[in-house]
Formats: sequence, C-alpha cells, structure tokens
Amino acid sequence: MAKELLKGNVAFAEAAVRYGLEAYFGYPITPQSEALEHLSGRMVELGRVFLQAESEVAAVNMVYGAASAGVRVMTSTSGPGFALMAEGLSYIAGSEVPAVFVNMMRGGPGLGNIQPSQADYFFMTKTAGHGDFHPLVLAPASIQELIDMMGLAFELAEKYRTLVYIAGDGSLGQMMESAELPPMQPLREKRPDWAVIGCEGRDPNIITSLYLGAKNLEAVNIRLQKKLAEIKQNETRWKEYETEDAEILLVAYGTVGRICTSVVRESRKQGLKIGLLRPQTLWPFPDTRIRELAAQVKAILVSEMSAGQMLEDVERTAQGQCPVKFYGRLGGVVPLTDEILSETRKLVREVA
Amino acid sequence: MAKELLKGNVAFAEAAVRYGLEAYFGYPITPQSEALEHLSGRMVELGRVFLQAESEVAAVNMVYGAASAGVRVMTSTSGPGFALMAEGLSYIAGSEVPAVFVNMMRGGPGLGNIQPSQADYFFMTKTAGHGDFHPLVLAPASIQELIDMMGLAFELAEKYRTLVYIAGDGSLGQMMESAELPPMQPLREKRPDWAVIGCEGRDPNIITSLYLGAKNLEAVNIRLQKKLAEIKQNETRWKEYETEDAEILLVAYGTVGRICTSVVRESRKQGLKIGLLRPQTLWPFPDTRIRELAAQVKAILVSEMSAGQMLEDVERTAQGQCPVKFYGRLGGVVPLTDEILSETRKLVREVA
Amino acid sequence: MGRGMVILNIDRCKGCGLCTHVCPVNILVLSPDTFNAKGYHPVTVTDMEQCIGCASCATICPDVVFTVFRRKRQPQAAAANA
Amino acid sequence: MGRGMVILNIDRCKGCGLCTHVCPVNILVLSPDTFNAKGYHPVTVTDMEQCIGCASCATICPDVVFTVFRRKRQPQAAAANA
Amino acid sequence: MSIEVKIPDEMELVYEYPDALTEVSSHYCPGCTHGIVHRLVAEVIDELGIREKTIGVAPVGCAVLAYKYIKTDFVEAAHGRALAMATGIKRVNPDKIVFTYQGDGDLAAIGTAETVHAANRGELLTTVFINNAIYGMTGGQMAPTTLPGMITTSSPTGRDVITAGYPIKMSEILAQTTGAVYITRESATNLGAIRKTKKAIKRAFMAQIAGLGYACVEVVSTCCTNWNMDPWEAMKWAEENMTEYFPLGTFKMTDEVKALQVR
Amino acid sequence: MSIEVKIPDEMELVYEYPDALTEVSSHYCPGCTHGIVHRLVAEVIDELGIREKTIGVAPVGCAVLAYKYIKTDFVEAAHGRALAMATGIKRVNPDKIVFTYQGDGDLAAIGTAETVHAANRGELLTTVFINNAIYGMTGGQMAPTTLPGMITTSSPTGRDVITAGYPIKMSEILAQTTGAVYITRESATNLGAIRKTKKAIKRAFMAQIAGLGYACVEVVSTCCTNWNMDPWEAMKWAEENMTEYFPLGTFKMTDEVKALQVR
Amino acid sequence: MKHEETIISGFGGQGALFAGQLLAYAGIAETLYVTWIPSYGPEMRGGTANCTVILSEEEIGAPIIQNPTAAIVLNLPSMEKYEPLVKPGGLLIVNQSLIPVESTRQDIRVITIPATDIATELGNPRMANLVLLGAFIQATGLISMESLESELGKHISERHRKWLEPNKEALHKGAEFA
Amino acid sequence: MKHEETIISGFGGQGALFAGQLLAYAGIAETLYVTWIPSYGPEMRGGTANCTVILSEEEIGAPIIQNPTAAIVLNLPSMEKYEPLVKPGGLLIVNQSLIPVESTRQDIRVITIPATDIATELGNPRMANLVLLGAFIQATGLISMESLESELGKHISERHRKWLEPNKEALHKGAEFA
Ligand SMILES: Cc1ncc(C[n+]2csc(CCOP(=O)(O)OP(=O)(O)O)c2C)c(N)n1
Ligand SMILES: Cc1ncc(C[n+]2csc(CCOP(=O)(O)OP(=O)(O)O)c2C)c(N)n1
Ligand code: SF4
Ligand code: SF4
Ligand code: SF4
Ligand code: SF4
Ligand code: SF4
Ligand code: SF4
Ligand SMILES: [Mg+2]
Ligand SMILES: [Mg+2]
Repeated sequence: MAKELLKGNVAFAEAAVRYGLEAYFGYPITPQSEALEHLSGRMVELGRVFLQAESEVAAVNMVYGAASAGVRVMTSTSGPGFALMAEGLSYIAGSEVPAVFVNMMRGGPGLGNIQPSQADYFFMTKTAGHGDFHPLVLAPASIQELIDMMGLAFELAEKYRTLVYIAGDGSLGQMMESAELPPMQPLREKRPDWAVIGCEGRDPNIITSLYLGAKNLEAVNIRLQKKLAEIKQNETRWKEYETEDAEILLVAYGTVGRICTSVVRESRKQGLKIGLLRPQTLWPFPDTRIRELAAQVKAILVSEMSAGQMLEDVERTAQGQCPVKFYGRLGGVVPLTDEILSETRKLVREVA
Repeated sequence: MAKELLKGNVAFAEAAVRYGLEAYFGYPITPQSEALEHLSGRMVELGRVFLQAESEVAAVNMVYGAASAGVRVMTSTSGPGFALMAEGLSYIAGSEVPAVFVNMMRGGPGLGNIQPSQADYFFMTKTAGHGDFHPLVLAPASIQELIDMMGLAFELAEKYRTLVYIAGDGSLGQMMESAELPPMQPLREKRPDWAVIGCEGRDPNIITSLYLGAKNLEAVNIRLQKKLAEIKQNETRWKEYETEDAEILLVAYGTVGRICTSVVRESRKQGLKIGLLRPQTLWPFPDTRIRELAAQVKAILVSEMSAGQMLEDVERTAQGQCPVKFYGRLGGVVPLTDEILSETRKLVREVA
Repeated sequence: MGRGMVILNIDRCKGCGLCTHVCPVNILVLSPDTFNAKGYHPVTVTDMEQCIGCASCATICPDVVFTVFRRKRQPQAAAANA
Repeated sequence: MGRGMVILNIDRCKGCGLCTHVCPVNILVLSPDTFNAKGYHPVTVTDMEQCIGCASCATICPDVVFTVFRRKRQPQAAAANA
Repeated sequence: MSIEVKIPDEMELVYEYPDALTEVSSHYCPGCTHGIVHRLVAEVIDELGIREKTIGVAPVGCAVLAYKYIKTDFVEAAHGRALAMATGIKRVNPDKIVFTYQGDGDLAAIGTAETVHAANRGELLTTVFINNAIYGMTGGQMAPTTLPGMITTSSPTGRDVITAGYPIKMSEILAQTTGAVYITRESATNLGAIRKTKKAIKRAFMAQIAGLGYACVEVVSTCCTNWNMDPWEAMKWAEENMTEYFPLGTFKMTDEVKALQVR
Repeated sequence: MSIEVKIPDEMELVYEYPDALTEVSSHYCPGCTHGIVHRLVAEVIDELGIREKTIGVAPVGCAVLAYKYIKTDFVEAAHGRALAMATGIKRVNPDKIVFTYQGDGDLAAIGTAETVHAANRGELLTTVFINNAIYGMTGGQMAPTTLPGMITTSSPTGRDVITAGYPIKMSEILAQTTGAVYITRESATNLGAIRKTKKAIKRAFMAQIAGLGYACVEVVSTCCTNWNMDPWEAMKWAEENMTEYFPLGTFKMTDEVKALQVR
Repeated sequence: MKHEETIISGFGGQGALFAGQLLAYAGIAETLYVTWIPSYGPEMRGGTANCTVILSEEEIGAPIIQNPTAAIVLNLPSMEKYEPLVKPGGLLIVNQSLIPVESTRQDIRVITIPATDIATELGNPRMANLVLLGAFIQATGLISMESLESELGKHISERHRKWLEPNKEALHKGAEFA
Repeated sequence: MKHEETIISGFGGQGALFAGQLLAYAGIAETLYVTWIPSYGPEMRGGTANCTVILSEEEIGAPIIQNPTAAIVLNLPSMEKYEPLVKPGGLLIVNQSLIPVESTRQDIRVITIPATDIATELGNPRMANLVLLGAFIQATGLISMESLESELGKHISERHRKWLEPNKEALHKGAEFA
C-alpha cells in the first residue's frame, strides 16, 4: 500500500476495519466523531456490526457484551464519554474479556472544551474504574503509529484477555498526515473457547466479575495481578531519540512526544546534548529504562498537555537520581517546540 | 455528648445531619446502604431534602445541582456506584461547587463482592474523572474519625469550593464502635454569593465547566491548580505513631492504618523499633514528611487492601532513600495484625 | 395407588409452605419436627393415595422439589382427544 | 405612515431569510450587496408604508432583529372590544 | 439428580425437573418468586429446544447468580445494563437466542435508558422482568415500583409520592416504543397466573426466534423477606395491592406476535 | 440596546426585544430554530414576571450556551443530565422556577433515564425539548429522533431502522409517566405553530408555578446546517416529514393544567 | 489492663450478633473502648453469623482478629472453626446443647453449658446466647452484670420486651456456670 | 533539504483548509512527509479557518508551529495575525483583493496578488485560494505544478468537478505572480 493523506480519526477507524474489527458500538463526541462516522458507513458496507448507542454507558456495555461473545470489538470516545464508561471498564477488567478503547483526549475538567489534551493520563493508566486493575495503554505520536497500534491493540487485548486503551488527543484525531494503512485482513474464523455463543456440545460458559467471598475474589485478583506483571515484563514499549550521550532527558508521549523530537533536533543543532524518551506504552510504563537514564543524565524534563500526571511516574522511577522538572500546558493548549526548547535551555543552565 | 455504640454508616450519616447537611441524593449499594436508609428517615423528619435517585449517575448530577444552589450536600456510595459518578465529579470539579462524597470501598474490579477494600485509591486520589483535578480525600481509620471528618469535609469543601471525598471501606461502614457524635448544629442561614437561587437584585449567576478556546480553559485550569497547591500547603494531614526512633516505617491508611497501630504496639513489645505514619489525607499526600522519614528509617513497609496503589505515592516521595516494600491483601480480605507483623519482622531481618 | 403421585426432592425444600396452600386435596404439610440437610422443615405428604397428580405443587414450588405423576388416561380417551 | 412599522437591529441579522417568507406584504428582502458587521447580507424593508405591523417577522426571526409598531386602534373600537 | 423410586407402569410423568436447570439449590429466600420464574424460563427453554443456542444475561439484584441455575451460556451484566450487554451479544450472534432476566431496580431505575432504547430499537431480545416492588438484594430499599405508602428501609414512614415520586409503570411505557412487539404484565402470585406467565414468556421467546422484535414480560412478584411477610401472605398481598397499581394485561402485541402458536 | 428612532405618537409597540434576553448575539446558525425558541422562553419569563426567580439548566448540545442569552441564573449540566441537575436545584429551591432546555440527543438518548424519572416523580420542573432529529452540535450525527431513511453523518445511507432502530417518541412515552401533568408536542416551523408553542411553554411554566407537576413541551425544530437545507426549506421539510412521524398534539394534560388561564 | 477480644458465633437467628452488641453497649457503659464487627455479605446467607467484639482500656487497633482471647460458640460449625483459634490462656464458652463434641485444648479455659436447654426451660431456646454471655462476663469480670442488665433493658426491641426478665434470668443462669 | 511550514488562513468558505489539503496531497505524491492540521472547534464558528501544512524530506516532529516559514493569507484578520509571525527569510502571500494593507516586513519575501479579483474573473471568487496556492508553489518550488494539478483532479468533489479547468487556470494565474 502506498502512503495516503489520512485524518487521525478516519485512519484508526479504517485501520481497525482492516485489522478485523467485527463490531463497533459508540456515541458521538468531538474530537473523535469522524471515527464513528467513518465506521457507520464502512462496517455496514462490509456486513459487520455498527451501532450508535444511546450513550457511552450503553456503548461500553454493548462492547462488554460483544467482547463476551468473543468478537473483535472496540469503541472510541473522548474525556466525558470515557468517564461515563468507568464502571463498564471495571466489569470488563474483572471478567477478562478483550476489548479496545480509543480516547481522543480533550480539555477538561467537566465539559471543558474540545481542544487537544493529555489530562486523562491518570484516569487511563492508573485504574480501569473502581478496583485494582491497569489497562494496557498505547500512546501513538503520529498517524502511522496510531494505525499500527490499532492492530497491536487487538493483538494484545486478545493475547492477554485484557482491556487495551489507545491514548490519543484531539490534535491527533483532527490532523492529517501521510501514512500507510494495512491491507485488509480476513476476519477470524473461530470464536475463542470461553466465549458465550450458546453451549452446544459443551458445558455453559459464564462471563462474570462477581466472586462471592473475599478469598475467592482475592484469588481472582492475584491471577489478574500476575497477568499484569507478565504484561509489564513483555509489553513495555518506548522510543528513544539521541539518548546515548544525553545530559538532559526529555520524557513526553503522544503529540507532545513528537513535538519533543523537534526540540531534540533543534537543540542538537545548537550543540545541546538533549535526548528524548517517548513512552509508547503508558501502562506498563518504561520504569527500568527511565531509572537507568536518570542515573546517566543531569536532569529530566517531563512535558505534557496536563498539570503533570506522567510526571509522577517519572518521579517515582527516577528515584531521586537527578532533578525532574516539568513543563505543561493546560486546557487544550498545545505546547510549541520553542517553548519546550527554552525550558530545556533553562534547565541546561540550571544543572551546568 | 457521651460516647455511643455507632455503626460506621449510621455514624457518618448522622454526623452529616448534625454538621448541617441540607440535601442528600443517593442510590443504595452495599456496604453503605445503611447511610442512605438512616438519612431517608432523618432528613425527612427534619424537613430537609432526601431523594433516592434512579441511579448514581442521576445522584451525582442532583448533588451537582444542589451544590450549584449553594447548599451543604453529599452522597455516599461504593466502588461501582462511584465509578458511574466519574463524569459528574469532573463537572463538579470544573465548576468549583463544593460537594462531599463518601465511598465505602468494596472488592473489585467489576461487581467483585461487598467485602472491605482499598482498591479505589488511585481512582479517588489521582483524578476526578477526566481532566486535571485532585479531589481532597480524607481517610478515616475509626468511627470517631469518620464522624469528625464528616464535619471537616464540609468545611474544606466550602472553604475551597472543591470536591471532598471520604475514603472508607466496607468494614468501617459495617463495624460498630464507641464514638461521640457532635451536637446538632444550626443550618447556614445564607447561601453563598455565587449560588444559583434566582438573580433578584443582581446579575445572573452562572455555574458552568465549559470554557471555549484553549487559552480560556487554560486560565481556569491554572486557577484550579493554584487552589490545589494551596490545599496541599494547608490541608495535608497525617498521624504518626512511635516514629521518633523508628527503624522501620509502616505507612498505611484507614482500616489498615488502624490495624498497623496494633502492629506497632505488638512489635514494640517485642523490642522492634517500628513506627507508623497514617495519612489522614490521601490527597494531598504527606509527601514531605514521608521524604523526611525515608531518610531516617532503614526501610518502609506499605500495607494496603489493594495490589499496591498508595505504594506508588510512597515510592515517589521516598526518592530511593530507603527500600520500600509492600504487603497487601486483595479482593476484600482484611490483613491481620499478625500477617503485617510477620512481614515487618522479615523486613527487619532483611535490612539488619 | 391413587390418581397421582409426587416424588419429593426433600433436600431442595426450603419449607416456604407455598405448596401446602395450593394442593387441592390438602396432603402437603411442613414437617414440624424434622430438618432437612439445609436446616429447613421440609414439606411432607400426609396421604399419597389422595394425590390427584394435578401438579399444582410443582407449579408454585420455587425450588423445584416436586416430580409429579398421574395415572395414564384410558387409551380410548386419548383417542377421543386426538 | 402605514398601518405598521418595524425597526431593525441590523447587526443582529444573520440573513437567514425566514422573515422574508412570512411577511404578508412582502416588504422584507435580504440586501444582496451590503454586509452587516457580522458579515451577513442583512434584511431590509423595501416599503415601510406597506407594513401592517403584524409582527410575523418578529415571530419567526431567530435573532430578534425586529421591533414592531402598529397604529393604535380607535378608542371606540377598543371600547367595543372591551 | 437421581431418584430411586419405582414408578408404577400405569403412571405417566406430568412434571419433572427441567433439563435447563442445574441441580444447584438456589440462594433465594424460601418462597421467593424468583425461583418460580427461573423454573418457568427453564421450562420454556426446554420446550423450545433452544438450551444450546441460548445466552442469558443476569442482572445485578437477587438474580445476580441466575447463571448458576439456568444451564445456558450466561453473562453477568453491570447493574441496569443487561439490555445493552444483551444488544452487544445479540448483534454479534444474530442466530442465537438472547434473554435478560432483571429486577425492578435494575430494569426500571438505573437501567431505564438501556431498557427503553433496546425496546425502541426493536432489538431481537426477550426480557423477563421481576417486579417485586423492592430492592431485594441490597436489603429492601424503595424501588421505582414501590407502592405509595409502602414501608421500606429507605421509605421508613411509607413511600410519600410527593417527595419520593410515583411508582413507575414500565410496561405502559415500553408499550409506547416503536420496536417493541410484545409487552405484557403477568404475575407469579397464583397458579393460574403462573401458568399464564409461562405462556407469556414462551411467546416472548418465540417472538425473538421469529425475528419480530423486542418482547418483555413483566412479572408481578413478591419479596417475602423484605416485605416482612410469610411467602403465602406475600402472594396474597401482592394480588390485592400490586395488581391494583400495576394492572395485569398485555399492553402491546403486534399481529405477528398474536399469530404465534403458543401451546 | 438603544435605538434612536422617533416613533410617531399614533403608533403603539406590538413587539419588542424581551427583557429576559441578553443582548449577546447568539452562536446559532442563521435560521436555527433554537433562536426562535429561546426568544419564546424569554417572552414567557417576561410575561410571567419570573426572571429574577428562575433558574435555567442548559444542556450539552447546540444550546450549551443558553446561559449567555437568557438572563436568569443558569447552570450548564452534563450531557443528558439536565433534569437530574434541575431536580437537585429545585429540591433545594422549592420556591424558585427551574426549567431545562434540551436537545433530542440530550433528552432522548443519553438522558432518557433522567428524563423519564424526573417526569415520573412529578418533579416541579418545566422542560423545553428541541427535537431537530439530529445531533446538531457534534456535526450532524443520527439522533434518537432521526427519521427513517434520513441521511446523517452517522447514517450515511439513510437511517435503516432494522439496524439503527426506530425514532423515539418521547412525548408519547412521557405521557405514560404518573408524575407528568402536561406533555405536548408543538413545532417551530410556521407562524401559527410558533404562537402555539409559546402558549404551551407558558402553560408548562404555569403548571410548575401552580405546583402541579412535571411539564414538557417538545418542539419539532430544524437544523438547517446539518440537514443541508436553506432555513425556510428546512421548515417546510420538517412540516411535511417530521410531523408525520411525530404528530403534534397534547399527549397528557391534567384537569388542573387545563384549568390554567393562559393568555 | 482490661483487653478482651471475643468472637461470638452461631447460626443466623441464634443471636450471636445481638449478644455481641449487648456486650459492646455494656463496655461503653463502663467507659471501655469498644469495637463490634460482624461478618457481613453473602456468607451470611450461608447460615452462620459471627461478630468480633473488642473491649479495652486502651484505644483499639485492629478490629478484626485471627486469634480471639475468648470465643463463644453457639453451634458445631462455630466450635470447629474457633476452638483451635483461641489464644493460649484464653477462654472458650461452648453451647453444649448443640455441640456434641468436647474441646481438646489444655491451654485454655473451657466452660461448657447446656445453654439451649436452659433457655428452652426459661421459655425460649433463642435466649441461649444470653446464657452463654452471662457465663462469659462472670468468667472474665470484664464488665459487671449490672451494666449488662441495664443495657439489655435499653436495647431490647419493643417486640421482645416481654422477654426482658427471662433474658436477665438467662444471664444469671449462665453466670452460675463460670 | 526541503522543509516548509505553511499556514493558510482565511474566512470559513474561502477554502483555506482545502488549499492546505491539496498541498498536502501533492506533497505525498512527491514522497514528502506531510502533516496538515486545522484549527477546529468553536473558533471555527467565529468565522476564520486556518490550517498548518508541513512538507518535509524528514519525519515531521511538531505539527503545530508558531512561526511558519510561509503564510498564505486570504483576508485581513489573517494578515494581521500571521504577517508578524512568518520566520525571517520566509514567504508571505497576500490576497490583495481583500487586504487593503501592505506588509511592512523587510526580512521576508512578500507576494501580493489580487486573488479574489482574478478568481472572480475566472468565474468564481471562491477560487482565490488556488490563485494564491499557485503563487506559493511557484515561489517555493516545493512541489511541481503537475503534482498539484493531478491531485486537484483526484480530490475535487463531484459537485465542483465542473470547476476543475478554471481551478487549474487559477493555479497558473497565481504562479505568474511569483
Ligand atoms: C452501580 C451499582 N449501583 C448499585 C448497586 C447495588 N445494588 C445491587 S442489586 C440492587 C438493586 C436490586 O434490586 P432489583 O433490581 O429490584 O432486584 P431484586 O433484588 O429485587 O430482585 C442494587 C441497588 C450495584 N451493584 N451497582
Ligand atoms: C458524555 C458526552 N457524550 C457526548 C458528548 C458530545 N455531544 C455534545 S452535544 C451532543 C449531542 C447534541 O445533540 P442534541 O442534544 O440533539 O442537541 P442539538 O445540538 O441538536 O441542539 C453530543 C453527543 C458530550 N459532550 N458528552
Ligand atoms: S400433585 Fe396436586 S394433589 Fe398431588 S400433591 Fe401436588 S398439588 Fe397435591
Ligand atoms: S413450595 Fe417447594 S420449597 Fe416451598 S415448602 Fe413446598 S416443596 Fe418446600
Ligand atoms: S410587521 Fe408584518 S408587515 Fe410589517 S414587516 Fe413585519 S411581517 Fe411585514
Ligand atoms: S429572520 Fe431575522 S435573522 Fe433572519 S433574515 Fe430576517 S431579520 Fe435577519
Ligand atoms: S430478598 Fe426478596 S427477592 Fe431476594 S431472594 Fe429473598 S425474597 Fe427473593
Ligand atoms: S448546527 Fe443545527 S441546531 Fe446547531 S445552531 Fe446550527 S442549525 Fe442550529
Ligand atoms: Mg426488585
Ligand atoms: Mg438535536
């Protein structure tokens, strides 16, 4: 396939189709509605399932149902809609059915606005609603990565029978970029053994998150935690830019991560030894690598479109080995290359 | 007032009444329903507002409405119900109306069970739904503290026009303990200036969380973050037990915190220099003090009824100054004094 | 042998008494002295001969305690029905 | 002076044209050449004399552009009405 | 279940334990109508021969463990979301039979939107709706269907309709949705009513099988425990009081549904 | 607003800018019926003299900024939760007038449960419900009320009722709730209808003031932008198509409401 | 220093929870710190009910314990569960009427009372809980019989008020066994 | 190395977004990396629309920029906003027909074209965007006119296909000004 000019929201929707999406349930919300719109045509055209739900609460529970039936299923939304899904997400986590969620973050809290944001980091990485759980969170920085991560998301969701989130933001959803879509892949032929599809020839399958008695539920939770440990072991992903000799390390993800590649490029031109670590998985977080780099560099600058959320994970992993600073923009403002660059220079002077 | 034998759920409900609760909206859920039941009688008897909502989604938005009208208002729930409130909580955060939420945590994820848990720590402390915000989270360890914190919750909510959560658990809700209720206090006479009560004699008041344009919303967020910084400055609360000469520091809150007082007592009897820091506010977290103590002790043991959530905050604040270990029970199991004690002894040997 | 008979799965019985109210021939009572494995006073049949096999008990029993039999109809009656 | 008259708050007009369809005497048109401050072609009155003060324009205008006046009724007519 | 009794030859079986019920003894209180209706659902599944292609959706409420008793594939939905979850399941399993079993708190309070919209879309689903005028599972709080004046743990002086609002009539509401083809209110409070309820449940399943649209059978039920009554007393009370506010009858039945031959 | 025009003495004012409207020019598209209905609400508030004791609840939808235009105390609710929020406000301000202004996505999709229950409880609230058969604000996706066959950005080949479900008839549903006292469907698509709508809104407010119960005025509206029509064309289209599926008329009116003298 | 951690356990309906509450109320009356925590939730439907009551002169840490200093067991499953858990030197009070086995522990004090039989004699087998409680306070001296009686008077439900005197008698009968 | 960061800005309806997309499509046709990002949301209702297009031989970092290397301004507010922001050495293309002011910048190249007038002459004032775009590619040599024309053919909507030839002419007319 050749490169095309693709809008983020359309790109991930079409990528999902090609990676074998069998069912989509969603509710419109800016800045991701184009995905739902694209799928409203494409899924029907292909004889697959598309349904505009009456709300995000309904959507997440429809996803839960379809996931229980063992099909490749997803939804997409933005902040307020995602918040409404919290309970359903927790049920999905507890019953270990695979499902994929895209959150194109926007400015909050509350209705906020529809501009790009990364303020749902905690909400997405620390917990799937109530109870102990971490969804696997992918953070694409370009439309190509968004496309590729769509496939990865389904793969990981099904491999681990877990929740996978894609953490995008309004600008990733709204921008267009040159990128390549995957070829159309055939749908899976068989539903998994555990799926509810009628119990012909076997004992009934049951999908539940209810475990009466503390000991029983503890056993389930221990299993879940083991699975999470395995995911942490196997699926932590990040990208590094010019870190070998870096004296200042930038840590940023998604849109800010790609902006920081410009910062690195600019600062290297100016002779500054700046490197960048861009987490591609927000959970699991690249703890170990950041800890290593924290020992190497003189300081870390974390940048986010939030008041400093991933910052806490960096602080936790840096373990006091070097100062950790923060530069963030709030409420839908996207930081410019120059802003971050000048923060970086400031830091260079401070630690010199 | 003399001490009475009070059940946790009844105690906080009655305390709220005496601290001037003007309206309660809620939906039944174990293990907190006795609070709603108590208020269903008491509030009506006193001519105040009680309404059983059709869901937690409705409840949080009724609370939002009443809070916008400037009355002292609250709800109470447990995990799944709390998850359904996430969107509403974010709106309340964004529009800066004061409201109080009690979460008597139970085992999760999903439906889980109704046994005591602390697995909503992240969900409660890191974010109020989508967007950048931290609610102020109080963590009582006894029924007396639960009662006292009910008053504190209203006071802080109104002082800072913010969300205040009380983080309890099923056992705190279900147990009875000797405690003293406050005397009945008079209701406030005047609604605050910003409240929506009809615009007689002034320009209309507007309660909204919508701020079009990234710069506008950024300004609002900066104001919110300043407020949070002020709260962090003024309202961080914790209790220490035998920390002066401690070589091992326990960190635990709520029910586990009180269990750890027994651990400290036992271990001191055995000549072990164990101390305890029990956070009373989970957000703001007692960062500074823990950082100080991390420099003093040989190791920290965090214990929670979760897979290790507050643990991350301790790791973050300890900054690698000493090892941080964890002992947790999951899915509704309450750790016993002996279990934690034996973990502590193990740690003593390890760091000796 | 009467017109009907029932077999009781006693250990399922919770002693709710519903069946005792609907048996048209009043032959179901809760046994006041015995307990079943679940700790309930289970239902018992006082006089099976009187049972008419109407299955009223089975229709109302929430715990599916009853299996009900009825004397077969005469073949001609069956034919008449066909 | 006709039976009625309207005053237009031109800068509120968005040129939607709704009023032009309901004016019974057809005196409202969108001005094809001029723009108002908002950048729309605003409504204009071709012949105020014909206005009957029916307020149809005001009833349909989503942007509250119109203030409408009508010739006062004769006192005797009013009395007859009372 | 093995019973060792010799059955005389002249006897024929008129009632036996349904195949579609597991042998697990239920957690329901003695005399709870949930047990009766579970049995009816199992009987209908057996009679229609659909056990192996049926998927049940359990609610949050006393029937949360329905999957332990009814021997089909099953899921346990979030409180009130059974019909959304069922929609997800049915849409990807269009050739399977999907039903929800829900209480009044679940279906008519927190799940109102999901209920109304599944019905209005005409989802090919069957709902069995247990209206026992109370939140059974959580200890007897007021339900949306609690009768005026009725004492519950959250209406200790009796439901005051002025402050607590009126009991909701779901069947009447669902009958106004375009996609519903069969909406009926039955009861489980006497023998005749129970037999009628079974027939209604069967019709509701058949409507789905025939691809006609959404069907819901409301069953006026009891909760002896939280009503603080003996089971029989509760049934009598329900008959006298519940059916006055919640009249029994069929609120919507399309011609196609009417034409179904339900034995 | 100051207009410097000399008005001849023999002229009397028959229409002037309502007091209860701010002077802010709205963000609505040219010809949007939201503007018309805002004006009617303001006129009613003026005529009833309740501006200073009224509290409005804005939805999420194109009318999200209603608080910029209507000069009363106002709150902006979460999407679909206007009636829950309004309930909270009214319960603690029983002597004030509280109304919600909501779109079809807000009231009839995501907010269905809150709508049905506020009505059923008989909350003393007034709702103005703009049914424009579309999600205006988010770019023209299918609404719960989108007509069969209608093309929207999320039903690009026209709403297929088999997969997307049927348009929902909220007034018919709300009329089945016990607590509602006045449920009517009006329209804003011609002069007569607009005048009737105003009267209905006034009656709905008066029902609240008189303490009678819940009232909702559904207004069949247009969204010329997302319907891709000229505003006048949109009105004609709505009249011809919308009112067929959504018949105008009063679906519930108690005797007390009927007895209100609405000029 | 007074400090007693007691588990009271029996079938639902045997009044284990109420006996525990009564003990707790009496503790407060004697200005002790008190916690009472029941098992709750689905296991209650299973049939057994138990509660843990701690009375102490110092503030109470863990309200849930593994090894009580005393256990009052009303039925066989409770005996089987709690007999091995009582702390050495502790106290076990057994409802002999329903528990056909004997404790084999040598390191604790065991008081065996035909409580249900005594209660039945007094008019209601449901008063076995109070018979056992009477023995408990007599054996421990934790609180006075007066406090217990007076709290009983305050907290007995209207419906059961007619049983007040027999209840008191049950307490005394039990005390005789300690 | 080719690398151009362009902002195109005008009233909604003037086709700034489409011109940007066309540029982006042509960039891809010439195997450049491309990003296109619009302003979106409520400010669009306000009337102005703009987009940022980056074409580059290397992978693109920040897709949103403060200081473009080139700006194409279709109306006065856009001129006022972006004229000061163009990077020194950069390019400013001005729709003279609607912008009655002149640039005072000495450090950039300014091309002034009566684009709306030219477009009107060609039959439709809405083609001013392409007139300016033609000048832009001529001045920068970033991509070839052929690519632009061919992409125009592919992406013009059915409704506007009749305008294809005039559109191309607009491009060429504009190119003459560069
Ligand atoms: C989100 C959420 N809210 C509340 C609960 C608590 N809860 C469990 S069941 C139930 C009500 C059950 O009542 P109903 O649906 O009438 O079923 P019944 O038990 O009467 O059969 C409630 C409120 C929950 N589990 N989840
Ligand atoms: C929880 C949530 N989901 C989705 C949205 C996005 N959203 C905003 S308005 C709207 C629909 C508006 O449609 P309607 O209520 O019909 O109002 P209209 O704009 O047509 O007047 C949606 C889906 C949101 N803001 N919040
Ligand atoms: S079958 Fe009929 S007669 Fe026989 S026991 Fe049952 S109810 Fe009685
Ligand atoms: S109805 Fe069933 S459970 Fe109840 S008493 Fe009769 S046999 Fe036992
Ligand atoms: S008042 Fe009547 S006649 Fe006069 S301009 Fe308006 S619509 Fe026309
Ligand atoms: S209806 Fe109003 S906004 Fe529309 S053209 Fe007429 S005056 Fe202008
Ligand atoms: S609580 Fe009520 S509904 Fe639940 S099982 Fe018991 S009787 Fe049945
Ligand atoms: S989008 Fe539709 S509903 Fe919204 S303002 Fe424009 S015309 Fe009105
Ligand atoms: Mg119920
Ligand atoms: Mg709409």
